[in-house]
Amino acid sequence: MRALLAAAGVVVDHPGSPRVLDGLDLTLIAGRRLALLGANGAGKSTLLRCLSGALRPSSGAVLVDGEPLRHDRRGLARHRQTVQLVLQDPDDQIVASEVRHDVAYGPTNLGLDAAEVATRVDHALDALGIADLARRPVHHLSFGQRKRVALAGAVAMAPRVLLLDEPTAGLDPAGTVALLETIEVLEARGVTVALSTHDLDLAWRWADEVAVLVGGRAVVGDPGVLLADDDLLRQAALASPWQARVLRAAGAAIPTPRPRDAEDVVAALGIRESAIG
Amino acid sequence: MRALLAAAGVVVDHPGSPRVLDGLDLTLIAGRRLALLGANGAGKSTLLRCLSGALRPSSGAVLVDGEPLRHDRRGLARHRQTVQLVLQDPDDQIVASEVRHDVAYGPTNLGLDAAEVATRVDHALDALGIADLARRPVHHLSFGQRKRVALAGAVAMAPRVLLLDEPTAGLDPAGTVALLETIEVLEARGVTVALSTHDLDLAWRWADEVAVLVGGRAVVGDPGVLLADDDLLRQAALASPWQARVLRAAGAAIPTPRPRDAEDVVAALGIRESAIG
Amino acid sequence: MHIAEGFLPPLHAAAWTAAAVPFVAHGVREIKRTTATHPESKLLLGAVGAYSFVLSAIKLPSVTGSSSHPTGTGEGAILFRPPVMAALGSVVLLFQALLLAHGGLTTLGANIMSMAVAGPWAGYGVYRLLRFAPWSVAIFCAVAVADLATYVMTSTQLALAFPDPQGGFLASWERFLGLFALTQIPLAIVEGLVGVLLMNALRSW
Amino acid sequence: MAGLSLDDTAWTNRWRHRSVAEKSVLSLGLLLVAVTARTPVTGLLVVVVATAVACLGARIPVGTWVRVLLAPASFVLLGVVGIAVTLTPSSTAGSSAAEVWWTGGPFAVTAVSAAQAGETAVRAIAGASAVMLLACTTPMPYLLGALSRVPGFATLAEIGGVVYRMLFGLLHAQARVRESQAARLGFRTPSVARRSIGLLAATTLVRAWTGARRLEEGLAGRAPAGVPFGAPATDALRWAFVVPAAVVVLATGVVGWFA
Repeated sequence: MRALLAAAGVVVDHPGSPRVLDGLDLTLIAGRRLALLGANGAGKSTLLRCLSGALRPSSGAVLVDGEPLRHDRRGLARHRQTVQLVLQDPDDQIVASEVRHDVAYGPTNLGLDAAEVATRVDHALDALGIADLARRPVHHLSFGQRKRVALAGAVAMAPRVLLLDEPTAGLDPAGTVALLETIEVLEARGVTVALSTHDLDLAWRWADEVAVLVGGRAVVGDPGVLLADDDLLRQAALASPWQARVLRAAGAAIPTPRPRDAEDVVAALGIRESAIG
Repeated sequence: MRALLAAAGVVVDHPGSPRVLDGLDLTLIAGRRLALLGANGAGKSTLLRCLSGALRPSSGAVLVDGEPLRHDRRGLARHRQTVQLVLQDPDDQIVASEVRHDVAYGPTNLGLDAAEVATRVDHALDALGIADLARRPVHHLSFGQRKRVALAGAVAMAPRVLLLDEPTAGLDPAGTVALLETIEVLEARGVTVALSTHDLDLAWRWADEVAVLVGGRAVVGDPGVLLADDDLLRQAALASPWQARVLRAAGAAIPTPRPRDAEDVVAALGIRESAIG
Repeated sequence: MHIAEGFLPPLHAAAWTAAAVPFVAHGVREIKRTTATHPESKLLLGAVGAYSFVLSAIKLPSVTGSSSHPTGTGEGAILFRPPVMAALGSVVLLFQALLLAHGGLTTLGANIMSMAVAGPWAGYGVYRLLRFAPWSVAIFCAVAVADLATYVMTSTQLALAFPDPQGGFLASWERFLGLFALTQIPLAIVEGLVGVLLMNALRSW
Repeated sequence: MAGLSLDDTAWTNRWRHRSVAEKSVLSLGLLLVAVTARTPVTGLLVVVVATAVACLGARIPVGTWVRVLLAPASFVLLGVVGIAVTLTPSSTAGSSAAEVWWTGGPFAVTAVSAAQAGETAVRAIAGASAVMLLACTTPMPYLLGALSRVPGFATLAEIGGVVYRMLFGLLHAQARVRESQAARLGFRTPSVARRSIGLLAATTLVRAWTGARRLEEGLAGRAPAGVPFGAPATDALRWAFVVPAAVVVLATGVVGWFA
């Protein structure tokens, strides 16, 4: 249980409006999947921007390996080789007009030599399964393809932590499946992944741990517990995922490990085919 | 069963790429909810733009009350008062900087007098539940609020058909619920609503009829049938909704009417609390 | 550099406003002609105006460490031709005066003359003159010259308004030019380099 | 979305819905007084009147108003240095030493140049406060709406409306792109930063362009291409406001000019 990245008492104020984050604590453990949940405007993106170093909290600290992040040139430069954030809209992140040039942007800025940059780009494109797009102009790509290019650009920075803001928003079911496979590839390479999402079903199936944002703070815990906690979800303006709803409707408790797909749910209900009339 | 709006053999070609729509037939019946399903790039938005008159098909026709739409100034002007399309990104559709002024844009250009325009605007804002935003500048609003403004702009045209392109994309669960309530209000006023979506769960719960886009054509039918048809869904790069998956896993048939929420599913499984160990 | 509200004596302000009118009117006529045949170009022109405003909010990393903003006049003139820039530029300058408190209404005419007329025409002229030179060289020179021309114009306006009690207009002009040259020559070079990168990037989109 | 504080004030103050003409009488009248003033007293009087009207009439918070004025004021003070500092008068010119306040090499500050600088500073700050009165109380679309009713300005005003509509989205997008460039160390060295700025400027232009194209398609379903986008209407002009406003302006002028 190694605390890789943490927020400690993070406060974000915008003058004249209510506090977005109000003393938020959160810890990312190496190798553990964290899903960040919350309604629109609950502060998910703000938190991710704080963790990535893009936004400096009004007070509180971001810790990397237990050390507070210093928001000076050196501190941020080091932080960005540890943590990379992938935004919801890939167009906010793609700066070059050709795929491989965009993916090479970060490594080039690191001052790596051309051969090393090329290797990083190839590895990143491979991990995302888009090696065939390398020489394509970005504006000819579909939304899903552009999302992968943005992700490749972050992966090419070789971070230890990848933060994904609403990575499945706008993707079709096949795109979501492909994204989850990509995350597994990255995890196998030692990257720790955290994501924010509206999709409670995704959080239930994917996460080891969920953080529900309510009133500027995070309630952190096991998905099987928190996502069945109606009081918490009502406060957060969320709803429980279908797995929890079905078990509840049948009056069944949520077993451990929690049932993730339809087969598991049916098994948890203790139904055999013969039992049905 | 009145055919309100239809696509007859609609073909859309972009030179140099495969046909987006390839002889597509589809009929919207007055008062029936249609959900348009398909993977990214399957042609959902293209079809909606054809139906709204914004895009002229390479061949085939769009029929309104059985009459083919003529793409001249007069024909389009009439069509706009029958069919309105709301795009996925509200910023592609909002032209004025103040909410009430934007909603008034369409009615004003219909040549209505100022009093009639004001009435239309008030009604539309009411239907969307955003009367309190009337005098707010658009750039102060959240994404969900801007979505409602775009929708109000379409509603103010008093169309008989509303086409919604991915209306729940980017909305949180509460936003989705509010949208569905709004749709009911509009239906009660006699508007026929069709929407495109990636969200199979939404299609299963909401639609009277689904159209699955595969290979540039539409397979149209009952949600309970089509969304449990694995062959079709595989071809369309979609997956069945959880309700169908749970029933399948339990070896149960899908009853008519299909079970929409967790309680219905549990009832369809024939479980009583006592049955669980 | 925008001349602030009220900075110029009233007669100067009025004279520069009068001088700007024909240029802006020319631009407006050009725009009206375009929008009459292509109504959708209103949106495109609006987008370009918004872009110019936003561009002037980009902080340019300068050689000296202090930051400054690109004028964008050269790039605009190459892309959209000077008359259109005169009209669009005056809209953008009005926006800057009222949304950023940058520039002013009485000095709008003077600022239009330097930023929406002198800069674009000088840059466009250089670009046309160098059309047989390598493309990047032409862009660099056009953007840098546009930038410098803007500042020469501003210096002239200030020197005319505030002649040196001893040396008169010329002494004052030299002084204002010298004052700006310190910061503006390096900045013009930076903007020229960025301009080449921008136009190259645009060509590849 | 990204905001501009002046713009936010314009949308939220108590005078937002007042007729643009009403507020123009006051603001532009004071501006006229400010720039034609012959003594600094007039200028100071304009600042006081504009401040009183903004804070007491339009109920703009004093802190906001001071911040609004601070930007142009600091700009002006920096600018007048170039006027105050002049060439050292040669002894043959016959200036007495008393008129030279400070010398440094070829440069000097003389009584004449300092007076000119002071006069300019007061005029500029007074002018700025008069214009900010309009800028703080009137959202840009309302101003453009008024402008569109002036013959010859309709097209420019309409394009201005589109500029305004697209401005905030573009500012937001640009801030986001810059942030993600920084995340990939795009501003590590000056040469890297220059390249990043070039790319940023290019992507922003592409965004503006595609935004315009998409808006064109989106609006096609709402009205025929080319119809005017229209302008928001403000309240009708009220003489109950215009007359006192004119009186305040005239009084400021009269007191300033003849006092």
